[in-house]
Amino acid sequence: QNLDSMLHGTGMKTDPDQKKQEDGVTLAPEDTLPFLQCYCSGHCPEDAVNNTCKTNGHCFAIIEEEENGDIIMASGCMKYEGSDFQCKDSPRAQLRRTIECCRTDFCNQDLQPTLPPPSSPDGFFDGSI
Amino acid sequence: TAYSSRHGKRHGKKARLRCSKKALHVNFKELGWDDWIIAPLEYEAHHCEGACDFPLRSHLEPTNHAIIQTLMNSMDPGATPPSCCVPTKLSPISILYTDAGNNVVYKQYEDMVVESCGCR
Amino acid sequence: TAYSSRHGKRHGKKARLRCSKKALHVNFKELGWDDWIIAPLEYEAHHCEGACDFPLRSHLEPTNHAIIQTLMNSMDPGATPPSCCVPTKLSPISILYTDAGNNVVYKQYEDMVVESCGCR
Repeated sequence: QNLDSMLHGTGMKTDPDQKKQEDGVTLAPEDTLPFLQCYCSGHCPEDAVNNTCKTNGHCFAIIEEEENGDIIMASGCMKYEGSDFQCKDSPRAQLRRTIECCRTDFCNQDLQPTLPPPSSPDGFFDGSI
Repeated sequence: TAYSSRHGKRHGKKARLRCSKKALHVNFKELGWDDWIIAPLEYEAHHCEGACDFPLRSHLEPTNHAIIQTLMNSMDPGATPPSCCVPTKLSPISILYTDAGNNVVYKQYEDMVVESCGCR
Repeated sequence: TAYSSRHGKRHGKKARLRCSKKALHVNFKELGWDDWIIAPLEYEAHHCEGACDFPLRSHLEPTNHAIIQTLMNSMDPGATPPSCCVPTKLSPISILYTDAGNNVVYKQYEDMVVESCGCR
């Protein structure tokens, strides 16, 4: 068996996203936005220093309930593309969570999202806390 | 309910492995290719592993589709799988080997080493 | 040993799901987004699912890294995960929505629909 027959010798395939960015053909305006610095915890980029990450999008903070009932808080950076969807989140997620987004340096350090009340068995929020 | 500190750490409990770059040491000799590969006989390829949870952080460079799929998975994990942790940036290595005609060839193979991982 | 016929069909046994494009119907109303999205209120996004087995077929457009990882997984499945079935080609859709300033906006969202899947 020969690696050559299996592998591709020339760089025909590049990561379509990377090619797109390098060519700048579909460089969206948001890609030129100044970079925002955010506080990050829970899952920071490997090269993060002093719990700080950078993004062209938003800072966020999230509080969420895990399957075992633990309540987790985390914060970090969210890309501009798709932030419409992630910052709005979906109220229909199975596990309770609340995410809040903001767009000034380290603004997520002051965010204090709170969990929605537990939904009663028939799916409607049970107002009592 | 156990609250974890703002830093997302669970006291005494193993934090869930989130999508990130891990080691993958490739040994061409162990693959049985030392009969045609001269050098290198091993290299660090890395690989990507871990959960793609909501919200997908910016360093994971999610596509809009990955974000939508992650939200659909949050709504009904049984119906929609989560997005997957895969290489988003790769780099080449060059290999010296003997080809079928017994010539010694030095060739650059693209996309052999993971530089960064993301959710797609 | 049970031999399967050359056409890869296993008699009476469910064929293993190989990496391919599957349905994923996204309903923005069910996501709770009909308070800001005007149209469309649903669309077919598709998603990628299935095994990335050796040998990785050409239509799955594997990178060299995915090929090497697949070989390492064949050698020791416990040590190395297989490569993952993910979108390799995506297309946009346009959405009409009301923004935070209550303006009606028509915007093209990139990478919303899976066109093809592959192993990475």
